[in-house]
Amino acid sequence: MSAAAASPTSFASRRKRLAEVSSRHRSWSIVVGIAIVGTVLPILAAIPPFTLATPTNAWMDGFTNAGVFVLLAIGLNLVVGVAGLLDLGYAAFFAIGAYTYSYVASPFGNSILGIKFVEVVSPDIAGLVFWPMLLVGALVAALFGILLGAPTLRLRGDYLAIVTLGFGEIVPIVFLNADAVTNGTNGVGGLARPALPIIGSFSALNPWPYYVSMLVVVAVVMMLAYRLVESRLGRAWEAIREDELAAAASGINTVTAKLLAFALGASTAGIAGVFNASKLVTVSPDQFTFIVSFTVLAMVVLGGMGNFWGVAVGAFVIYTINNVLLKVLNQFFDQVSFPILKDIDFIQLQFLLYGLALVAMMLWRPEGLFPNSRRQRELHTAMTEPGEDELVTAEATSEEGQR
Amino acid sequence: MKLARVGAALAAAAIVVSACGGSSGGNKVLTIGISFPLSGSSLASAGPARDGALLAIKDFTLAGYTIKTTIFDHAVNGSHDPQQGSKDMTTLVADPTVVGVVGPFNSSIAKVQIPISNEAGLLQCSPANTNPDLTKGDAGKQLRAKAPDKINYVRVATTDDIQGPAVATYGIKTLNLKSVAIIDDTETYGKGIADAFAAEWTKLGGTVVGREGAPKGTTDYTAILTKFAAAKPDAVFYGGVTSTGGGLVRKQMEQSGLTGLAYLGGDGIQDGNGSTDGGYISIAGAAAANSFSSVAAIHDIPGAADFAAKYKAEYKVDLGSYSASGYACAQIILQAIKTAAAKGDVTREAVRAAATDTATKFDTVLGPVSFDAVGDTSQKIISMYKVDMTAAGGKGDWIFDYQVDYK
Amino acid sequence: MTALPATSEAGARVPMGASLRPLLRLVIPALLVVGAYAFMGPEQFVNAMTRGAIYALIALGYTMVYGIIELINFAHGDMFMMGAFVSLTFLGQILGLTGSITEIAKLAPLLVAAFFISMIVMGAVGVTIERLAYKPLRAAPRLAPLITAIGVSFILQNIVMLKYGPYQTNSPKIFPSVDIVIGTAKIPALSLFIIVVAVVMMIALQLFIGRTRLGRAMRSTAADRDAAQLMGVNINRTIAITFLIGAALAGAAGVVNGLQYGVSRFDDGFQAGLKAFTAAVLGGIGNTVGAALGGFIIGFIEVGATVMGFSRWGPAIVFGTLVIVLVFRPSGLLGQQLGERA
Amino acid sequence: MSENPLDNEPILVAEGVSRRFGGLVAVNTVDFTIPERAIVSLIGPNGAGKTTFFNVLLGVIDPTAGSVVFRGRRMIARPERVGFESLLWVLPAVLLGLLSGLLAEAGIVSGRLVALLGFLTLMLLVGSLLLAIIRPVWYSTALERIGIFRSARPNDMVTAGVGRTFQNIRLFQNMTAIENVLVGMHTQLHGNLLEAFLQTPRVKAEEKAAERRADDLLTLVGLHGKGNEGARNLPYGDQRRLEIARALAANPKLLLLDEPAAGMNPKETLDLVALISKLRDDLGLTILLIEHDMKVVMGISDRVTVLDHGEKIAEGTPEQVRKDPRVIEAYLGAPAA
Repeated sequence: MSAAAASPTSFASRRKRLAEVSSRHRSWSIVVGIAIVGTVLPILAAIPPFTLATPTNAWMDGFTNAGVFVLLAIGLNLVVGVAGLLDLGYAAFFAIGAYTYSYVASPFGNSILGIKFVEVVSPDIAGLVFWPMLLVGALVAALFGILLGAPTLRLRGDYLAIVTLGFGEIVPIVFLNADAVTNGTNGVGGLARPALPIIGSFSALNPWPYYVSMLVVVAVVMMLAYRLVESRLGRAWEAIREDELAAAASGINTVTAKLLAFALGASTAGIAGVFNASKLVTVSPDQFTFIVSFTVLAMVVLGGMGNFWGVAVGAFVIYTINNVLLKVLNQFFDQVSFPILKDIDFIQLQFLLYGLALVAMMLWRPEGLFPNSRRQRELHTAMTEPGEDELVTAEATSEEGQR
Repeated sequence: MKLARVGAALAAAAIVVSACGGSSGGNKVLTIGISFPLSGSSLASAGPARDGALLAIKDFTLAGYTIKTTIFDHAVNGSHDPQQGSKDMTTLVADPTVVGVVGPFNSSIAKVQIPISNEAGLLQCSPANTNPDLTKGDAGKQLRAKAPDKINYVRVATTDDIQGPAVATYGIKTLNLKSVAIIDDTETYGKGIADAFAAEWTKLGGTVVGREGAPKGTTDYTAILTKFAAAKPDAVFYGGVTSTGGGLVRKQMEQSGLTGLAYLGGDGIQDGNGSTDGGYISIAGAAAANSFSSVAAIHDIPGAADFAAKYKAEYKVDLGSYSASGYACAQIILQAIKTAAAKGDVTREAVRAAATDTATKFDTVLGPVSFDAVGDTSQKIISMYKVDMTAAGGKGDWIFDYQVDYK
Repeated sequence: MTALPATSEAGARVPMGASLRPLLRLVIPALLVVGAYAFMGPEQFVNAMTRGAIYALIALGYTMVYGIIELINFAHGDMFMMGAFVSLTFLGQILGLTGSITEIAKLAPLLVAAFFISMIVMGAVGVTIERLAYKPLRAAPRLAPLITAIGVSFILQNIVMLKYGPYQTNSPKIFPSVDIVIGTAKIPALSLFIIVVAVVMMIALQLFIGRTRLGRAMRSTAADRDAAQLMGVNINRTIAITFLIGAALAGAAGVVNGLQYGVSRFDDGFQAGLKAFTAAVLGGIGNTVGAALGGFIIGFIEVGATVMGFSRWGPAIVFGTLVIVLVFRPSGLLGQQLGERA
Repeated sequence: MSENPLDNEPILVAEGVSRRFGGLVAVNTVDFTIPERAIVSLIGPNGAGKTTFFNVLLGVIDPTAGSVVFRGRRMIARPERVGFESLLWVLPAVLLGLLSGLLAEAGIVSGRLVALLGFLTLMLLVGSLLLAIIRPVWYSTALERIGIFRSARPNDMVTAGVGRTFQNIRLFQNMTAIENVLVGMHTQLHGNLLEAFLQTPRVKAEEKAAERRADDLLTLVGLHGKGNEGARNLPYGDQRRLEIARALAANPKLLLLDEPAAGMNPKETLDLVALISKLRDDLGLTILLIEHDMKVVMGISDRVTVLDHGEKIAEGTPEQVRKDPRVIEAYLGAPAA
C-alpha cells in the first residue's frame, strides 16, 4: 500500500488516513457513513431546488428504490467484483426473494402453502412477518444460489456468464408459466406491508419507515459484506479471482468457495427481493427481466468492482440517471426555453442518452468510479510506466483476474 | 466528487423544473397526472392514449381553475417497470394539486399503483387495463386494502371476461366456425382474453384444436402455425396486441398453409387502418382480409368522427388503438372536476367521489359511461369489426359489423 | 514416441476407442438429424433449419469477436436488427418495392444488391463501433467493454427507433411464395434459399479463415495476440476485419430475416442476439463451426419444443439444454480447440 | 538426524505412473518414492516429463496408469468407473421422478403432492450433483469402497500435507506479501461464515495469530519487514521466497519445489540452497526438488532421480548419478552406443 502513494499531496494523504481509519474500525465507519448519507439525503430532498422538482416524499421513495439497487449491487459485487465470477442472471435471485415473501405475506401465497395467515390477522400483525422474512428470503435465495451455481462451477469465465444468463431467463419463465403455484402472468398481489410494534403497518404515503428500514438493512448488509471479505473466505475469493490454480495450490477448495460466493451474493439479492416486494405489495414476472441483471452489473462495474462503497455509489448514480435525470429532461428544457433543446422529446432519447452515458463513463474511467485499492495499484503500475510491455502485462493480469 | 457533479446536475434540473409549480393568476391549479410507459416499444400503444388524453385536457376550461398536466413515463430501459410505476404514483399523490390520473396501461403497473392511490384517495382512470382481478372479487379488495369501499380506480375498457366470450360468441354464432386454434402472447392481457375466449368457445360447443403461447419479442411463429395447420382449424384466435405479434402471426399464416383462414382477436389488434404505422392491417397487409376483432364500445357515437378529425388535425396521424380510451379517461376526470366544482371546492376527494358515483353517466367519446360498485365500466356493449381490404382507399380498414350488450 | 506395454489395460483400450470415435462422430449426428426429421416431419424440419440458419449467421459474428478479443459483444444482435432495416430501406423505401417478384432475372440482382448493401453498411458500422467504443478499452478491465457493448446496443436501438418508430415496420417480401412439394409436404422455396445462403456464407467464411493470409492473421491473433504482433501481424487491422466480417454476416442475417418474416422492429436484436450468443456458447465460443452448429441446434430445440407442446417454455428449454451440455462438456460441443486458452 | 534419511519410511510412493497426451507418452511407468525428511531431486533435460510427473503428484492432471500413495493413503490414480458415479447421482433422482410420474398417472397422488415430489426430485438431483462437486472425504471414501475412484484435487493434496511452488511464479500479484501468506494459511484457519459475520473473539484471535505466524514465516524465508509490500513490487528472488512462505503456511509435510532456482543469479541460488536445507533441518520437512540444472541439486540432495523421455533412467546419490553414462548421454546428447 505504501508504494502506491506516488504524489503525497495533502489531499491524498488525508484520504489515505481516512481509508486506514475506516478499515481499522470498519463496522463503525459503515454505521457512521450510512448515518451521514441517510441524514444528508432527506435534507437535500427538503430544500428548495430539489423540493421544487418533486415533493420530498417522492424523493424519499426514490431513495428507497435506489436502496434496493444498492443492495443488489453489493450482493453482485461479492460474486463479480470479489470472487470474479461473471453473473449475468442476478435478477433470478431477486425474483426468488420477492416470491418467497409473497408466499408468506399474501392470501394467494398462503393458499399455496396451505396456511391461513394474512387474511386472519390484522395488517399490523401480518406485517411483522416482514422482518424474519428478510432472513428467510436470504436463505431461500442462497439455497437457489447453490442449486443454480452447482452445475456451473466447472465452467470458466464466459461459459459461466452465459449459464447464469440462462438461469436469469429461466426463472422468470418458470414464474410466468407455472400458473398453479405462481399465479402466472398476473403475479401475486395483496402482499402485507411491513409493520413495527409501535408505528404499525407501513403506509404507501409515508416513505419514512421504508427509508429508515432500508438504511438499516443496507448498513447491516454492507457491514456483513465487509466482514466477509476481510475474513479467510474473502481472501480465498480474491485468491481465486487472481489465480485459480495458485489458489487451489494454497489449499483453497475453489469449488466450495465459488459456491459460497454464489450463495451469499444470491442471499443479498433475496433480501432486496423481499424488501422490494414488501414495498410494491405485488410481485409479477415482469419485475425481474434481464435488464435488471444488466443494470446491476453496470452499477457494479461503474462503481468500481470490489469496493462496496464504490458499487453503492455506482448503484445510486445509475439509478439517478436512469430513473430520475432522464425522466425530467423534458420539463427541464421546457422551463429554460432553451432554443432547440426544448423541442426535442427527451423521453424518446432515453436509450440513446443512457447508452451514451454508459459508453462515456466506461471510456472515461474503465476501472470504475472508485476502484478498490488492489485494482488501483494495478492501474498505477500501468500509468507510471506507460511502456508497451507494461500495458500488456497490466492487461494480462486484469484478464487473469476476471476469470 | 462524481457524486457532487451529478448532484449539481440534478440541482440544476430541479431548479428549472420547479418553475412549473405554484398558482397562476389567482386561479386554483389542478393537475391531472398521466402515467404511462412512454419509451421503447411501449410507446407504440401507450403514446396514442397519452395524446388522446392531452387532447381532451387541452380543450377544457373551467372558470377559476387552471388545469395542468404532468406526464410520467414509467418505462425503464424499454419496458414498463413496476418499481418506477410505484415511484411515479408516490410522486403524484405527494403533489396536492393532483386530482386525477390517467393511467396506467399495463395490469402489472396497476397492481402496484392502486394500493398507493387508494390510500391517498386519488382518482385513477385506466384506458387499457382489462384484467378482472384489478377490481373484482378478493383480488380487487386486496389491492384496495386501505380503503376497500372507497373506489378510486375506474376503467373504460371492458374486462377480459366479457370481451373474450363476446368474440367467441361472434365466431360460433355469426361466423359459424367450429374449431379454433389459439395463440397468446403470454402477457396479462393476451393470456387473460385468450383464456376467457377458450372457455366460452368450448361452452358454446366449439372445439379448441391448439393452444400455444409465444412471448413478446418472438419473430418466428412458423413452427406454431405449422402445428396448427396439421389440426385443420376453422379459425385462429390471437390473444394479445399487434406490437407483441398480432400482425406477424397473421402474416406468417400465409407461409404455413393457413392462408385465408378466419382470424379473431380482441381490441388489441383493432388499431387503425392500413396506413397506420405499425397497425395490424398495415403489418399483415393483404393477409389482413377475413380478420375480426372486438372493441368494448358502442360503434355509433355522435362525437367519434369529430374526435378523429380533431386528433388528426392536432397530431397529423390517424387515431391509434387507445387514443379514444385515453381521451375518454381524461373526459371522465374533467367531468368529475366540473361536478365537484359545481358542488363546492374541487378537492381530490370530491373528484374521486364524483367520478365513482354509480349514478353518474359520463358522456365520452366511447359513448355514455358509468361505473359500477367496483369501478368497472357499466358500458358492456361489445362491437365487432371485420377487415375490409377495399376500405380506406384500398389500404384496408376495420368495418363495423354488429354490437351486443352484455349487461 | 514410446509405446505403452501391450499388457497395460489402458494400452489395450485406447486404440479401439480411437478407431470407433470418428465413426461415432459421424453416425450420432446423422442419427439425430434423421430422428429429428422423422419426429417433426418435413415442414417443421425446414422451419427449424430456417430459424437455425438465421441464428447461426448471427452466432458467427459473436463467436469471431469473442475469439479474437474475448468480448461478449452485446451490440451484435443490434447489428442484425440494423441489417434488416438497411435492407428494408433499400428495397422498400428507395426502390419502392412491396410485393414479390417472380422473374428470376429481376429477382436475382435485387437480392444480390440487398445482401451486398446491407453487408457493406453493417460492416462499416461494425468497424466504426469497434474503433469508438471497444478499441480504447483494450487494456481496460475486462468488464468495461462489456458495459460499453450494452451501451452501444441501447444507442443503436434508439437511433433506429427515432428513424422508424417504436412499432414494427414492413419489409418487402420480394421472394415469391412458391412451395416445393415433397410428397404431401409443402416446403417454401424461400426457406431453402435461406438455408442455402447461410450454408454458402459459412463455407466461404471457413475458406477465408482457413486459406487466406488475413484468415491466418485472425487465427494467430486469436491464439496469442502478443505473439502474433511479434510475427508482424497488424493487430488493429485484424481486429477491425473481424468486426467487419462479423457485422457483415449479421447484416446478411438481417436481410434474410426481412425476406422471411417481412417485419422488423428496433428491439428485434435483443432476443435474436441472446439466442445467437447461446448458440455460440453451445458450439464452443470462439469456434466458427461450433457457432453454426449451435445455431441450428437451437433452431431444432425451439421448434421441437413447439412440436411437443411446450412453446411457452421454449427459451427455458433452450437454456436448460445449454446448461446440461455445458455440465458435461464445459467448453461447448466443439470447444476443445480453444480450451487451452481459457 | 545423523543417519541417512533415505532409510526413513517413505512419505510418498508413486508406482508405475504413466501419462500420455494423445499419442505422446509424457511419463512412462515411473516408480518413485520419497523417504520422510529427505531432500530428493528430480532432474532431466527439457521435455523429459518432469513437470508432467510433478503435476500428476499434485493432482493437477490424472495419470493414465499407476498410482500415488501419500502417507499410506492412495491419493492419485487413473480414474476408475467414474461413469458410475454420474449414474449414481442421476439414478435416484430419475427413479424418484419416474415414480412420481407413475403415481400421478395412476391418480394416487395429485395436486400439491405432485409438485412436492417434483421439487424433491430436483433437490435430489442437484443435491447429489453438489456432493459430487464438493466431494467431501467421507464421500470419496464411500465411493472407493464400491470401486469408484477419482484422484485427489490440488487442494485435497494441500489438506493432506503437500505444499508446492510454481515453475513460473504464481503469486497473487495484487495482494501484499503478508496477504499471500495468509491465503496460504487457508487450510489452517477454521473461522466459519457465522463467526466472520459476528466477528467473534475466537475468530479475531485466530486472525491475529495468523498474522503473527505469517510474519514469522516471512522472517523465516528472509522477507522480514516486507510484509506490506505488494507482491508484484518484490524483486524476483524475493518473489520466489514468498512463494515458498506461502506454501509453508499450509503446514505441509512434503514440499514440492518446481525449479526454484530458475532465473536466479548465483548468489540468490546459494541463499536458496541454504534455505532449503534449513527447512528440512529445522522444520523437519520432506522436500522434492525439480530442476533443470544439475548443479543446483547436487549439493543438497540425498538422492537424485533422472528422467528422460518420460522414463526414469537413473537414480542414486548425486555422485552416482553424475557418473552415470546414460545421464551424461541424455544431457549431452551423445549418440547411443
